[in-house]
Order: sequence, then C-alpha cells, then structure tokens
Amino acid sequence: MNKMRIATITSVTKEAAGITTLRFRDDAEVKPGQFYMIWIPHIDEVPMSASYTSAEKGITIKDVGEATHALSSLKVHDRIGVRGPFGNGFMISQGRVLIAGGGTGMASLLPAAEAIDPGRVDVLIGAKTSSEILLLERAKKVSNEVHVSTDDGSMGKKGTVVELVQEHLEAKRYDMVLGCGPERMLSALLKVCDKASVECQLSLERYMKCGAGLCGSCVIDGVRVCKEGPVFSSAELRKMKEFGSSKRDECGRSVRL
Amino acid sequence: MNKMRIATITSVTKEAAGITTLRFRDDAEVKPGQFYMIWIPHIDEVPMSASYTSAEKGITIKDVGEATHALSSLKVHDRIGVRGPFGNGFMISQGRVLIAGGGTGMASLLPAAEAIDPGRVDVLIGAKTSSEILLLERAKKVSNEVHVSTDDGSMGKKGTVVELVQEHLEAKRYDMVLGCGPERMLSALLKVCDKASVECQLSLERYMKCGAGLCGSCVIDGVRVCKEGPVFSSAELRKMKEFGSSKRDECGRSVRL
Amino acid sequence: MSSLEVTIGNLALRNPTMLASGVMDETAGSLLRVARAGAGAVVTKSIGSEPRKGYPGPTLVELDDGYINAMGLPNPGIEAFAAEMREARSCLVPVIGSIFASSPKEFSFLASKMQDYGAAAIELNLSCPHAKGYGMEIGVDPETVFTVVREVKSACSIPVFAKLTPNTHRLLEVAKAVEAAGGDAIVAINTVKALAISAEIRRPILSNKGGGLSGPAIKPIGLRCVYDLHADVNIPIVGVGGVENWRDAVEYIMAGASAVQVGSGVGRAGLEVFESICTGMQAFMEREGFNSVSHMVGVAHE
Amino acid sequence: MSSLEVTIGNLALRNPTMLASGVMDETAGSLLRVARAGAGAVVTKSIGSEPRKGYPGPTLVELDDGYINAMGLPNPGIEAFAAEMREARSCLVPVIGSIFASSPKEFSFLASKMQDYGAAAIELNLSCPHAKGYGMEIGVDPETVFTVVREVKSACSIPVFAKLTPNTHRLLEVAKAVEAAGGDAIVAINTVKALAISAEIRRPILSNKGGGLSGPAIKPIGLRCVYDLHADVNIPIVGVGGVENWRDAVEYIMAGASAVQVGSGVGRAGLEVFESICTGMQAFMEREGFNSVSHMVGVAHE
Ligand SMILES: Cc1cc2nc3c(=O)[nH]c(=O)nc-3n(C[C@H](O)[C@H](O)[C@H](O)COP(=O)(O)OP(=O)(O)OC[C@H]3O[C@@H](n4cnc5c(N)ncnc54)[C@H](O)[C@@H]3O)c2cc1C
Ligand SMILES: Cc1cc2nc3c(=O)[nH]c(=O)nc-3n(C[C@H](O)[C@H](O)[C@H](O)COP(=O)(O)OP(=O)(O)OC[C@H]3O[C@@H](n4cnc5c(N)ncnc54)[C@H](O)[C@@H]3O)c2cc1C
Ligand SMILES: Cc1cc2nc3c(=O)[nH]c(=O)nc-3n(C[C@H](O)[C@H](O)[C@H](O)COP(=O)(O)O)c2cc1C
Ligand SMILES: Cc1cc2nc3c(=O)[nH]c(=O)nc-3n(C[C@H](O)[C@H](O)[C@H](O)COP(=O)(O)O)c2cc1C
Ligand code: FES
Ligand code: FES
Repeated sequence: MNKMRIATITSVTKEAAGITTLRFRDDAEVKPGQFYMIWIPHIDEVPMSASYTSAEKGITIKDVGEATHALSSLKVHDRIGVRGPFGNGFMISQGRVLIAGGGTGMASLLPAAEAIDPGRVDVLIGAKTSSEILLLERAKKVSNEVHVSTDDGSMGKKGTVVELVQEHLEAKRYDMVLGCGPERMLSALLKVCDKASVECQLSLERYMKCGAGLCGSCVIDGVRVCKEGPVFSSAELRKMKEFGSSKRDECGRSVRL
Repeated sequence: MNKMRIATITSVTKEAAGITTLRFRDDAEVKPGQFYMIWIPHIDEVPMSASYTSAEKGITIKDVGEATHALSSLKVHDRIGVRGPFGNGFMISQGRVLIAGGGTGMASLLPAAEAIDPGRVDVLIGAKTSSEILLLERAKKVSNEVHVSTDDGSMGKKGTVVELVQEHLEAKRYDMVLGCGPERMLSALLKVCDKASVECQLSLERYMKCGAGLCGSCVIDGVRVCKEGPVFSSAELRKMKEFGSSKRDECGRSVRL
Repeated sequence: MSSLEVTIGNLALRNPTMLASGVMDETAGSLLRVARAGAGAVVTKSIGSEPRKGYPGPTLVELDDGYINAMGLPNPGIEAFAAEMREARSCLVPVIGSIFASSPKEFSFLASKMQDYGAAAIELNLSCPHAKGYGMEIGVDPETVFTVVREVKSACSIPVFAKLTPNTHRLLEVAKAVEAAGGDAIVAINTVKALAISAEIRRPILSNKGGGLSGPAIKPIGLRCVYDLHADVNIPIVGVGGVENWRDAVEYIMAGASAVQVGSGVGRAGLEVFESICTGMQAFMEREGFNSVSHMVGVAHE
Repeated sequence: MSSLEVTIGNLALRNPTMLASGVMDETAGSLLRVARAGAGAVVTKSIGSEPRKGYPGPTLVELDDGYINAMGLPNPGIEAFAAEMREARSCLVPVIGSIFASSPKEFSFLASKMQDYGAAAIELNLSCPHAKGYGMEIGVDPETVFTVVREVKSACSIPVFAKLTPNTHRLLEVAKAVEAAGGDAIVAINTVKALAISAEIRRPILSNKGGGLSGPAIKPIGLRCVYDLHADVNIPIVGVGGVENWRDAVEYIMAGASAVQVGSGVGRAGLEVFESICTGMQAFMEREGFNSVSHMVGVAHE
C-alpha cells in the first residue's frame, strides 16, 4: 500500500541539456532501482526512478514531453505528489560488478553503484554526444574505473556503451552486470553478457498507469514491470518474447520498439 | 476495534438455580471486570461479564429473559458470536481488598479476586437465599476469608451483603472495596464505604446496544458505561446524578431504578 | 491567527465540527459532554413521534475501516425528548434537532416541537437506509423531498437542513429539490447500504440483516457526493462520512462543505476527535495561509 | 473431498474465482498468467469499438482499504483485441469478454465479435462510474438495460452476463430487466462513485476528478447487493467487490453468489489470491460439511 504524499522540491539541478534533477524529502525507504510515481498537479503522473535514495530523495528527468517538461520546469518550494517506491530494485550481488547506463538510465544505476563497496564496481556511461553524458562526477566518486562512450566520439570511446561493455567483459572478470537504458541497448547488452556468460540485471521501462501491479498496462509477456520488475535477471529476460521487440502503448496495443 | 469472532461452547456448568456458566475458547486478552457482547444467533446480542479470563474464557448467566434463557440452554459444540472485551475492568490496587458481590455480580468479581495475592483479599457473597449463593467454592480457593449473607438467613449472616461489608469495614482495615451487583445494592455500598473512608470500585450495568462507545444507549450522566465503565471509582460515582436513581430503557427514556 | 468560526446560513459555529446524528446524542448528558469535548454543534439522535425500541442485537458490526449498523431508529419519542432538550439547550453550542417521520405532516409536527424545545436548527433524516417506511425510502424521490422540506419550512422559523442518502443516482436532483423548497443546508451523507455475514453461523450478523456502512470506508463516497453537490447547488453543505482527523475535515471542506459531522469517529478515535480536528485544521490553515475556514470551502473546484 | 466446481448457467468452472474486468486482463500474456495462477475463469478488460488511451495520470489512488480508480476505459479496441483473444483462448479456463458501448447496437456488434474471437461468455459493462456516456449512465435505467441485453442475446449464442452498478436505488429493477431480457447472470458490483482530494494541492487527485472505489471498503456494499439480488432474481449472480480471502468469497456465496470475481485483491494480496481463496474455501467446506459450492449458495437466506 503506497499512499500519495505531497513533497516539496528542495533543490533543482540542471545535469545536462534537457536533464534535471529534483530533490525532495520523503521518508519512504527506497532501494536502488525502485521508482516513484510522480504527480505533477494539473498535468499527469509518471514513473521516475529514484536517483537519490537517502532521506532527501531525488529523481533525474529527461524532458521528452508534456509531463517531463513540466517536471523539469519546477522550482524550489513547488510541490509534487509521490507514490511508492514501487518495483523490486537491483539485487546487490557479491563479486565484481559492471554498471552500464545509457541516457537517464544512469539515474537508477548510480544509487546501486553507491551501495556497492567502491573497490569492486566499474561504471560505463554512454550517450550520443559529450554534452549528454550524465552524472559523470557522481560516478567518479564511487569508482576509480569510470569510462565513457559517445556515438560521435566527442568524449571517451566512439561507439555504443554496449561495445564498451563487451571490451570490459573480454578484458576483465565480472560477476554481475547492471544495466539501464533504451530497450534496444538492453537487448544488445543481454546478448553480450550471455556470450561472456556473465549474469546481468536490466531495468526495463513500460507504459505505467497504476504503478501498483493492478491495471496490467505495463506487462511484458504477462509479467508486470511495475511489480515483478522493473529489474529482471538474464534468466527472466531470455524467456520474454516481447523483450527488445515490442511494447504496449497507452491503449494496450502492441507496438514495435 | 473488536471484530466478531465465532466461538464454540466447550463446557456448560449449572452453578445454581437459573445460573449457568459457559466456557469457550477465545484468544483475546481480557482483564477482570471487562465484558463481552455475546451474539446468540437468531435471538439477540447481550453484554456479559467475563467470569473466566484465562485462555478458555467463561461467562456466567442468570436466566432472566429471552436472550439469557437461550444462552442458558446452549450445549457443548453450540456456537456463539463474541465481540470484545469491552470496558475498563477493575484496577487491581495495593493493600487489603474487600470483594462484595450480589447475584451474578460475583461473575466479574471472581477473576479480580483471583488476580490478587490470596493473603490480602476477603470475599463477601450475598443472595436472597442459600440456593442462590454463587461460586462459593471458587471463592474459597482464592481467599480464606469468604463470608456469606442471605436475606432469609438460610446461609451465613441474615441480611444484605452491604450490612456484611459494613461489619467488615468496622472490624478491619481495608484499602479498597470492589463491588458488583444490583444498583440499589451498589448505591448503598458506596455510602457505607464513604462513611468508612474506604475507596471503592463498583461495576455498573446499563442497557447496551453497540458495546463500542458509539451509540450512547448506555450513558449515565453522559458517561458511557461500556467505554469509560463499567467499573467506576467512588469519586466518579459520587458525581453521577443518575447513579442509584435512574437508568435508560431500550428507547432511551429515563426510568426509575 | 486563523479563525475556525463558520456560519451555515444564519447559524454561527465556533468551529466547523459537529456531532453526527445517532452517536452519543440521545440524552442531555451525552450531548453536553460532546459539546464540552469541543464540537462546534451537536445534532440529536433522530427523534420520531413515538418511542421506539429499535432492533434486537446485534445492531452493530465493527470492521477494520468502519461500522455497519442497524439500530432501528431507537428513540424516546418526541414527548419524552422535551426533558433532554430542556437540559441540553444550556449547552455552549447550537443543538440541532434531528427528526424522522413517514409523512410531510409528521415531519412538520416534529420540527415545530423541536423548535419549541429550543433547537437551533432542524435536521431532516431523509436517508436512514434500514428502517422501512422512513428515511431513504422518502429521500430518493425529489418530489416527496420537495414537499417535506417546504412543509417543514412553513411550520418553523429555524433553519432546516436535509440529510441525504448516497444510495441513489438521483442525489443531485434530490438536493435541488431541497434547495427549491427553501431548505437551508444539505447534510451528506448518511450511511451506505451494506451487509455483514458470518460464514460459520451462515447468516447475516445484524438482526435486521441489512445495515448502513459508516466510517473511513465511506469517506471517498461522501467526499464525492459533497464535491458533486457543491458544483450543483448553492445552499451550504455539511459533509459527513468517515471524518476522523483534520485532514479528512479539510478534504470535505475543500470539496465544498461548510462544516463536517463526526459519527463513527467518536467510537474509533474517541471524544478527543473534535479537539484534535480543530487543532490540526488550525495548524494547517496557518501553514497554508488560510485566514478563515470559508476561504477553504470548495477550493478543490478551482 | 469437497468440490470447488461450479456452473454459471451452462458455463462450467473448475472453481468459483474469476479475475474481475480491468485488472491484468488487457493482454493475452496477463490473462494466461492469471489462469495459471488458479482463477476459475478470466474476464477481459472492457473493450470498446475504438482504441482509447484512457485518462492522464493519476488514474489510481491507493487507500488503506482499497483503491479509487478512473482509468478512463483504456483499451486497444475490438479489432486489435482479436490477436489477444486468439492467444488467450488457449488458456485452461473460460475467457469472458467484457465490453462497453454507448448503444444497444454497438453492444451487439462487440458481443458478436467477442463470440467470434472465442469468448466463453460476454460480460456487459453497464456500470463504469466514470466514463461519460458509457457504463452506469446506461446501467441505472431498467428499460435501456432490457433493450441492451435483449439485443445482445439475439446477436450471439454464448451466455451473456450483465455487470451492474451499486450507485443507484434501482438495482433490483435493473436486475429484473436483465432477467426478463434473457440475461444469463448478473455480476455485482462495479466500483462505487468516489473522490480523493489532496489538501496540500487543493484539488482532486485523479485527473478525472471522480473515480470508482474498490477493495475491502466496498465488500459490505457488494455483499448487500448480492444478498438483495438473490432474494429477487432467479438467474445466477457473480459477486464482486473486496474479495481477497476465502472468508470474503464464502460470505458472497452464502449471500447468493454462484461465483466471485477478484479485482483489487490481485494488487493487494498478489496473484496468489486465487489459489489461497480456493485452498481456504475447500478447508472451510470440509470443516463445515459442505460437499459442493452449490450447497453454500444463498444459505444465509435460510
Ligand atoms: C520504471 C520507469 C522508470 C523511469 N525512470 C525515468 C527516469 O528516471 N528519468 C526519466 O527521465 N524518465 C524515466 N522514465 C520514463 C518516463 O516515465 C517518461 O519519459 C515519461 O512518462 C514521459 O512523459 P511525458 O508526458 O513527458 O512524455 P509523453 O509525450 O507523454 O511520452 C513520451 C514517451 O514516454 C513514454 N511514456 C509516457 N508516459 C509514460 C508512462 N506513464 N509510463 C511509462 N512511459 C511513459 C512513452 O514511451 C512515450 O512515447 C521511467 C519510466 C519507467 C517505466
Ligand atoms: C456490562 C454488563 C455486564 C453484564 N454481565 C452479566 C453477567 O455476567 N451475567 C448475567 O447474567 N447478566 C449480565 N448482564 C445483564 C445481562 O446483559 C441482561 O440480563 C440480559 O441482557 C438480559 O437479556 P434477556 O433477553 O435475557 O432479558 P430481557 O427480558 O430482554 O431483559 C431483562 C432485563 O435485562 C436488562 N437488559 C436487557 N437487554 C440488555 C442489554 N442489551 N444490555 C443491558 N441490559 C439489558 C434490562 O434491564 C431488562 O429489563 C450484564 C449487563 C451489563 C451491562
Ligand atoms: C450507530 C449509528 C447510528 C446512527 N443513527 C443515525 C440517526 O439516528 N439519524 C441519522 O440521520 N443518521 C444516523 N447515523 C448516520 C450518521 O449520522 C452518519 O451520517 C454516518 O454514520 C456517516 O458518518 P460517519 O462515518 O462519521 O459515522 C448513525 C450512524 C451510526 C454509526
Ligand atoms: C484498476 C481497475 C480497473 C477496472 N476496470 C474495469 C473495466 O474495465 N470494466 C469493468 O467492468 N470493471 C472494471 N473495474 C471494476 C472491477 O472489475 C470490480 O468490479 C471492482 O473493482 C470491485 O471489485 P474489487 O473490489 O475486487 O476490485 C476496474 C477496477 C479497477 C480497480
Ligand atoms: S502499471 Fe498498472 S500493473 Fe503495472
Ligand atoms: S452501548 Fe453503545 S455507547 Fe455504550
């Protein structure tokens, strides 16, 4: 049971072009990888991963449409409604962990990175171009091994973050990969991990309405992403016919990714 | 919050003419002096003091009308509904305690007597005639000082239990009197205790419908007997204009006692 | 400092909480006690022409989130109630006389009696869900309601409130009939038709079988009724149903209520409920910059 | 050993639990999953003629004792739903196609489509409390309901269930209209009209403002409807509203339901809810000497 609370924005940080972090106080206990349903009064309610899980929570928003634009425009003292946290979150495993994020995917991965002792986590961040590389400084605080890839080569390695992951898996032994980003990236990531026989946990996004495991709008192959996910293991992902290929729109219609 | 449970009668004991004890299992924690609302399916729901407060609870019923008659006729394995316990119960005080019961009043007093170390409790039982003296054997187990009065002198002292109390208060020092019985008796008892400057706690009866402090049918001077009572202290009783003089009928009309 | 004073028509209240009809309000002693506990007004038990015993027990089922009751409108009858009113009238706050009847004439008779007894207003119980021939059987028909309110209005000069049932899709029509007939306020809601069954006993628990649901379970239902009513009628609304803390009360007021009533909350949260609602509401108003309760009324519609 | 098998008209179910419309039933994958989890039948999301997005968020409010929702009847539309039904049909249990429409003709069209897709029965949503022009605006009028049911009956040969709203005092008249028109069963209840307000934001939480209350809060209301219906109509009744454990289910059955549906319980108690209701009910039946569920139906009336 996750009743709506009203939270007041305590800080607004512009992370990069179109990317904003809002902090607010909420007493719920949140695990890395879990998400909130965020109500922007008069506009909409949308799912947002927790990018900070301490007492002062945070969300990191990419402005892609009406709700995210309104969220990105909020100021200190403005109010939002929060429900949650929802979902399972990442399982913090033993051994060496490789973290791979694309876009705002880093938002949910960083709290996971911070929950792992610094010596055993490497972080890979991908983006189209250097100005879109997110949360780099924060990542550097938790790991000495932070690497970047950009599609245009403007920063770090030229190419995708999946290629970067592949290089790392070939060069070093990892026990677990944690990933979050666009689903095509995640689907490629799963293949790369499978090939290297390294387990992974990937965080998915689906159209969410209730967030509470009720309405079924977020299902992938009958599994509720808001409840049994959003983080799934390699074994679970391999069984999903829709993973990497299709999702549901607001009407529940199946659409290609 | 006191949801209805269904309990099965485990034993039926005839205590005296028209007086029956039913035992049943109920897991609620019950304090001496508290009462249950007992549902006799198809008939009625009525308040009954707990005469046993251990895991196997008990009620001791005087057959005076439809509901009590039906209750007295139940057999082992029959079912009743129970809500409660309700009310405040007796406060078990320090020092020497004198217990004085008339009629089924003994039912709620005995658990209180049993909660006091045997050395410091004396018990006085009153009735019209010897065949109506209740729970004498059980009383003797908790106190070496058990005395009886009957109106007709067929057993113990001839006279009322209040006279017996007066004698005891004059002969011995007590710190507290606990009483339960018809209200005229209780009203006389309060006077006797006040005169002897001994505190008392008396358990009242009023017409109860909800038992839960809601409907107001049980009020005496605006005080809910089911909630703030049924046990009241000397100080509380002295303030009550209706105590010993009037009560409310099923319609809420004031009627003389 | 934010003020909790409100007026419903020409009735001034020190705060917007009232005792709801049917709860600790059958005797002068209990009405006075609730007034002392902090209520802004008290409503009496619904009183009829004759004494009524009500139904045999069980008359109440306790749930995690409320109660189901079928008391059966027990009451001492209007004649015997004179003595209670005489004493209760000395109370610090308005005493509102609730009445039930089966015809407009009987309603008028009872209302003028209540006025003689010193009631500050009349509350017409047009909504009891479990007494045959009374209550909601009348209260779902806009025409009957119109007639009752009009006749009562012409029989007395004190304000007349109509208490409505949520057990109909015609709530708004009924409310408009109250308004058109000159009713001074609408009280919403009475209990919601409900039932409890014992699986082991294989029968309904209440002796009357059906009963009325009250408490937190019905708060969202009452809130909806008040919200819809506020959009459609212009007379004041008194919100009832599941109010047991300041937040509930503020929500009702923002939905459009000028005051709230507390029934089940007295059993669930104790008599302190009135004071704690007022304290909490005042703190909220100060935090949020509301000077007076009237500034909050209906703001959820803006 | 006590048997949990039941029949609703000529529809045989392995146990008396069904998935209620609107919960995890918009896709074949989720319908199949619920069937695997133990439901005796599954009802699809209410499907209309055209794809609908539903309302913007928030569409759900979580309460201690239930939910308030106003999804706005999102659905992929009857054409796109063909693919889901094709796959869902392979399910171990009957798939009941729920439909909503604004006219008898549209209902008939959708029903015959659902029949073509392999639905085992049709459930007419005559009761959605928050979609203008659909649902309960139709479902409170006995004549309209009669016409809808009769036309749907003549348009298809599979059983037709009518899902009714509790938000009216005319429930029994509406149910009799269903029976008179040849309806095969009544499903009661849909959600109860409700509202939630945020005091700090000063407005209703749901984007649609009004919504429908479901879950334990409405169990006593649903139970009452089923009890009253059982006394008045002779076609089978499917009980819905706040069922989340075996005791709830037994109470509904004793009130007169031949089967129950679980909606909110899936969110509150998890998908295990179907299996745990069945296990608990079977143990109860063995303890209490009931050989079959049908022996429990309506016993609370005796
Ligand atoms: C579990 C989860 C965690 C997320 N975490 C973040 C995050 O940390 N940062 C971030 O910027 N974004 C995150 N998102 C995505 C974010 O919810 C959408 O970008 C947002 O809802 C878009 O709304 P809009 O009105 O701005 O855009 P719209 O113009 O309405 O939609 C743009 C696209 O966003 C997606 N979308 C829209 N509404 C929803 C919805 N209710 N649920 C899911 N997807 C939707 C659709 O694919 C749509 O095509 C997350 C999504 C999920 C499911
Ligand atoms: C707190 C409390 C504890 C009690 N404990 C016991 C007990 O341990 N043993 C016992 O035998 N009796 C006890 N009683 C009294 C018992 O409840 C009544 O005798 C019983 O309700 C009578 O019901 P009836 O149908 O048999 O009689 P009726 O013919 O209905 O009534 C006989 C008389 O009993 C009283 N009475 C009836 N109904 C109620 C009611 N609902 N509440 C209160 N009084 C009622 C009235 O004074 C009435 O005149 C207690 C009462 C109260 C209030
Ligand atoms: C035990 C009980 C008795 C009631 N009796 C009456 C009554 O006599 N007249 C009336 O108008 N309403 C009566 N009601 C309804 C309440 O006044 C109120 O409308 C309803 O309980 C909803 O409010 P609540 O949730 O605060 O209890 C009664 C309610 C309860 C619980
Ligand atoms: C999120 C949600 C969506 C619903 N959608 C529908 C629907 O599309 N069609 C319908 O007939 N009922 C719908 N309902 C109502 C349920 O089927 C059910 O009648 C109601 O929720 C009461 O049952 P419950 O307490 O078990 O949830 C919906 C309920 C919920 C909670
Ligand atoms: S969003 Fe409703 S079930 Fe996941
Ligand atoms: S019996 Fe109802 S308040 Fe005491």
